[in-house]
Amino acid sequence: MAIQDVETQHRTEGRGSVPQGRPAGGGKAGGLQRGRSENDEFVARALGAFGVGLGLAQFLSPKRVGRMIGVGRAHSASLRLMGVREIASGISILRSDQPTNLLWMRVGGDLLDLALLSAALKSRGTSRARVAAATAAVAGVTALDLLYTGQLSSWLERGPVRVSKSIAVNRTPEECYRFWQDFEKFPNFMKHVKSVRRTGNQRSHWVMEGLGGRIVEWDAETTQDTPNQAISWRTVEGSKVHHSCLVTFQPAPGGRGTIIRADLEYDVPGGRASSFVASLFGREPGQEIMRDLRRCKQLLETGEVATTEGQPSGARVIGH
Amino acid sequence: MAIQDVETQHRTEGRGSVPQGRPAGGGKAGGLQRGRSENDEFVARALGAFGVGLGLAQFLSPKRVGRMIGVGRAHSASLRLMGVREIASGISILRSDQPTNLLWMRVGGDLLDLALLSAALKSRGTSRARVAAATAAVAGVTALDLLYTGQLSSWLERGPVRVSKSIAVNRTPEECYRFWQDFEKFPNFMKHVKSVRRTGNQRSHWVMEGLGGRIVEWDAETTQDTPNQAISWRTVEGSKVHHSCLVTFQPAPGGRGTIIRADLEYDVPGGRASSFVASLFGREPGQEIMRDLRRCKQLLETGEVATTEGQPSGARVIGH
Amino acid sequence: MKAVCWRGKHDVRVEDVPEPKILNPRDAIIKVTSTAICGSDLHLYNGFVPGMLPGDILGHEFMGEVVEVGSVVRNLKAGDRVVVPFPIACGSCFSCQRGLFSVCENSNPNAWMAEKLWGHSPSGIFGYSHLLGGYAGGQAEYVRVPFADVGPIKVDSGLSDDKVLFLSDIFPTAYMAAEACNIQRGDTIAVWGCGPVGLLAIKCAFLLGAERVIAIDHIPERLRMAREHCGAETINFEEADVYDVLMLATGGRGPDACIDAVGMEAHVHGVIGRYDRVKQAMMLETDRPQALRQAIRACCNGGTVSVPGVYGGFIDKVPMGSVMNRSLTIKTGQTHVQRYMRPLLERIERGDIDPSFIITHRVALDDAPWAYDTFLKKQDSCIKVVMKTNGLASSRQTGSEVAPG
Amino acid sequence: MKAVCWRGKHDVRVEDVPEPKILNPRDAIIKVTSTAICGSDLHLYNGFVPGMLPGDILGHEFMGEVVEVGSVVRNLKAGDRVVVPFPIACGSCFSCQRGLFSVCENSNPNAWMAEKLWGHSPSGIFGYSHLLGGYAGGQAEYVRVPFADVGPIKVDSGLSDDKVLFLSDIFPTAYMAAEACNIQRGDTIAVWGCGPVGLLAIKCAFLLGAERVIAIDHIPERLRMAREHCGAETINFEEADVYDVLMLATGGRGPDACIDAVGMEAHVHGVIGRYDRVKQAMMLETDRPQALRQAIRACCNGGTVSVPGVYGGFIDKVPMGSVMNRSLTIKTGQTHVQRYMRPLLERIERGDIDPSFIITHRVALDDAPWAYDTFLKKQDSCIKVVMKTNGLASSRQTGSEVAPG
Repeated sequence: MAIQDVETQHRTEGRGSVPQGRPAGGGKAGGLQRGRSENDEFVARALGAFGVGLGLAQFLSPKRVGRMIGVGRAHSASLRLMGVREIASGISILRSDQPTNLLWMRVGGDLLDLALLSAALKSRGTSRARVAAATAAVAGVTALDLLYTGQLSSWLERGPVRVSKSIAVNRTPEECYRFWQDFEKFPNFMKHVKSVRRTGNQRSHWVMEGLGGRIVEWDAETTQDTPNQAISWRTVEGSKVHHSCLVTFQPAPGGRGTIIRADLEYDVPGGRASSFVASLFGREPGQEIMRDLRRCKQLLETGEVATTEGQPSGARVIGH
Repeated sequence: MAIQDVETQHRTEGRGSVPQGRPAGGGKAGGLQRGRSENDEFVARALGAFGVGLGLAQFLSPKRVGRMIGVGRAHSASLRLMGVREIASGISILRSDQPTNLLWMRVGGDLLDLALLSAALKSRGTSRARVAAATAAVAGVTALDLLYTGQLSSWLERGPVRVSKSIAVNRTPEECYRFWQDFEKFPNFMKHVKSVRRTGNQRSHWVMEGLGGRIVEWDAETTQDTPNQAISWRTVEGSKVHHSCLVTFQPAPGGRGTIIRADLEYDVPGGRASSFVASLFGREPGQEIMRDLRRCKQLLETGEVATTEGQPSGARVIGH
Repeated sequence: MKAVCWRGKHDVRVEDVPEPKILNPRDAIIKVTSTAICGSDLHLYNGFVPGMLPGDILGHEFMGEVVEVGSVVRNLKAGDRVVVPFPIACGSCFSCQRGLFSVCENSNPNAWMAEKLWGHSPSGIFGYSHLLGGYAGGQAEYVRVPFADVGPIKVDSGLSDDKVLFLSDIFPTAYMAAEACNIQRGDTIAVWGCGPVGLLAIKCAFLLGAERVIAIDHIPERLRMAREHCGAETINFEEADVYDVLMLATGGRGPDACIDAVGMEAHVHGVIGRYDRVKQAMMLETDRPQALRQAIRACCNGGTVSVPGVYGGFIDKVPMGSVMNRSLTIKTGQTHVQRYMRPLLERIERGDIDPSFIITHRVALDDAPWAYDTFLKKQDSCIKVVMKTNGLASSRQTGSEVAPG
Repeated sequence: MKAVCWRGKHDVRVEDVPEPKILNPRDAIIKVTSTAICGSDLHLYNGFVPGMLPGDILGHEFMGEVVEVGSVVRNLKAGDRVVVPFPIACGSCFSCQRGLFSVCENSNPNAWMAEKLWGHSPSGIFGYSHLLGGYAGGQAEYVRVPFADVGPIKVDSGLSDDKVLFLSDIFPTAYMAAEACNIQRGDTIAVWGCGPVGLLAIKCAFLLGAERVIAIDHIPERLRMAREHCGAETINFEEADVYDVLMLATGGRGPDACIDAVGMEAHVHGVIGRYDRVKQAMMLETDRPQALRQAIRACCNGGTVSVPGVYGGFIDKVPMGSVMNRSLTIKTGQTHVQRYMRPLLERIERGDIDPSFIITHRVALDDAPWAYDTFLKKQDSCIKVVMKTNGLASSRQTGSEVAPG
């Protein structure tokens, strides 16, 4: 997509529908017209089964589940209670002809969302509880999303994933553009990118740490470099991973700096459902991009990345 | 109580505990130290019994109850459901050793309060529904009081009732005093007072319409008349009814007019519990005084009493 | 005379009732020429507002000609053409003197009821339940207007009814909602709901200097009108995640202010819609506040959530943690119409704005039952219905196509 | 060094932890001299705040001496005596430049968590859960202060720690809460909660011109302090109906503005207290908002409800109908402390106010577990605990009798 299109879309259509996500290949996002019910049905039954399983586990072995999600032993009774509810609602969802309805009622029933969250909140922690507690918290807050949006369906789409994120930065488009021109400094704010090396005029070599510490490498080529407006690149043919990224710099209204927007399109091995799972474990790409953009903003606005790594704390164990 | 005391209390103790209610006989209100639990217990059991009765009526004859409280026939099913709940909670309250707790939980259970109110809200009305709907609304909003205060106990006290109400009026103390000096015009804003006639220097003869149109008459004597500050009177010895009333006029801070305050002390035949019942039917004295004060404010500020009496409406019947 | 009477949920009828009389010295009687159905009338129609009685005459957006005045009314005389503000206000109490006309302390004869429910009583309102005075409303051939020396504004005969009618309610309502946003240069304003108030709020936000306005609804023709006649960008909440789209559009800052022009009967699909409907039906919660929840969550840190949408009772799952930790301000209120009538009339006279663009239907008073039903169901592309007391045959005439905004 | 660590609900311990190091160029290391326990620390102690981990160092009200600064910090040098504001703010983002320091866009490294819960992230806060950055707090011998070139304010050695310590949080918090009330001549302000913030809010309301302040609590010694040291009238909510008394005192108008200095753990007897506790325990509602409900209901038509009390999640049965129909404004936020430190320091220097009157206990850092427990249970007439890092033996010393206000 040429920057002229971006301009067109932002300026001319700016007074139209808010662009929902700019597919890198151009054209209108077609996903909005998809049938919703089939996906919902699938998700419903899957969550129904999950609910039964989780409920059984909670009911039969509340202490272990408690340890697993980091809420300690004190909550056994309430976990057991929640287990009964999970089983009951899980079974109704599985048996029902219209599980979606029941799913909504269950999810909306005040319970799953706030319960998970609160459980994590009240966590006394365990010796190995840090990740577990975080996981539970994320699961909780992901469920919280439902409280606001009621949308699950998009997780089940097929095809390449498109993610668009933007951040407002209190700097001029020129300053932002200059920051992004320097590929080799991307690791300063892209958490999982270990290094980027220019290997030619339009080429760069990337090394990233994937889930579980696995190292992924690829080559990318710059596909656009319009000073102060846009930069884009994509993986070259034959790479093990496939993605493309367009970064644009648009003045925010009222002299409030620049809106930096990243449009990423990528293939996920395992399809989108796996990115739902990833999101539960905190590695959902949209979230990752947002965190990278935020670090970029911190560097541009404050000259440093906010951190607490290296600060003191008491021992991270319970009953110390 | 002399006006000097009022001044003392308002001015000197003004920076102290907010006066809770000024007993006409002077001295501190002792009621605040009363034991709460006994009264609560009594109210609890009384309401428990009431609940059982109401529940039975709702369950056995939802349509009649529906007509009675003005919610029409459409709500029979939900009334029957509410009936079951009423019976259940009524019985638990009656059988329990500590009915107060159950009462609180029952009342607080989201149900009675909003249910009654909502029922009235959704009323389609009936041909005789006006008063009934108002009654239901009052019952509902009286229950709503609980939502805010959690206090039932004061209804069960014995002895003369003291009521204090005040209203801020956008007029000077002088104007307000002059308005109240003219006893014979009291019927202009005291809804149930039919006439007041001066019968001597400090004496007046009052005619009031009581509940059900019963005419009550008495003589009163002026006990205080301090220009621009206070007026008080009380029924003379040997009257059929007994009460005294002190009206004071205090400048509101910031040049915002005058706070007119009425302190009424009266005997209720049947004790205070009957005033709880009266309040359910919209004739609770505190409420009546407040409405009278509001009409007084309207006359002072706007020269007329806001009304809709005499305006057109469609027929007050359902299914017309 | 003819009057639109409430008979019960989803039941309004045009009935023959007595003509109104002067009851107080500051009253006037108005012969109604135009009278609109307001979005908040649908809350009555749906039975969500307490204190309605069968036979109540509806209507709080109306204008007409003075036919009689009370003994002390000096500013009006028979023959004057006036628009009447929906809140009834005395002009002399502390609230009125501070310009807070919709919380006039003297105009609600049933103040004690409102006080029980809300702690204090607002002003009386025409045709809006006995909680708010039980005043007979203006969807009738004649109406009694209390405090006629304070409220009604005289209008020049050169302006059509359609242009000035909405000074009675929704234009000032939209304006006050936008004003509450304290709009600064460069601000982005999001508006939930593209009904008449929402559409006018978009216009007002631009009048007050907004850089961008983003409008949210799910009815395609309303979204189209928001885009084409009001200049907003739009989000269809059935097709996209409102929060995500707003964040993308604002670089994660969120709208500087959010306007909830939906209120207590938010229309929501999915989990939370059912949650609120179930609770509402079970009488555990009285209002469905989903637009408000979304507006709070999306609003920029330190921003304002302005609520012209009507709420009546209690709402659940309010994200107060979000409000508190992010320094939000919530501003709301029934509109203090009297405060805005003159300056907004001047804006109409100057041609800054012509609020009549929202009218989709002009019908006879006799068509009220059909009009309520059509408006409720958003059928026939219905956005705003104006009823005429004469000059229009009862023929369910739909209005001209939308005038260019 | 010694530090007060959170281990779990009702479990804090003084532990030996490594000393903090400079991690970023704009950091400074402060040797803490005085550090207080804040009412909001009790929310952590009670396990109501999400995102705590065992071992977290608590404390966000502290002051001390600079011992080291990062490479770009020019305004401070070793030996300077400073008070540190509790919100961590960069000074250069859009929010900071508008003076909204507590919603700084850059200081929370865990912004994504807060964003999930609240829609957007506020600033980082010392010692206040990983949701707000997970920064090690100041109940320790040393503390790392990020953005030291923006937040800390230097204070003259002539002023005792006790006099200036509360510039870090509760004095500006009380002041901002009173400022939000937009106090006019003749106004009556009601304050729910006579803890440290409530007591200071009474003082600030008078400083800003309130005619009367009415304070509401149930702990006799706090009510006494509100009367005797702050000049408020008082209501004990266990002995009287708060609404009725307020109406009687104000001629039915209600307070012109209400301050909820209680927040999410309102202590209520009776029906609603149980209602909220049960729902909170069942995880159906996260916060108990009874003070807020009362404040909304009592507040004058057109008035402001100012909320310095902390809320974290969702609240139920919010009387939105009362807020909407009566034109109330709700203002809230974590305090933008940086905005208030200098003018309030000047007020202290001029002698307008001495916030140290609220201190009831001065103890050694080692006494933290006892102090938290005592503060929570309001035992020993405890209102405010200040912990000293040296010069005080660990002897659970209670402070001097309250100084004349």
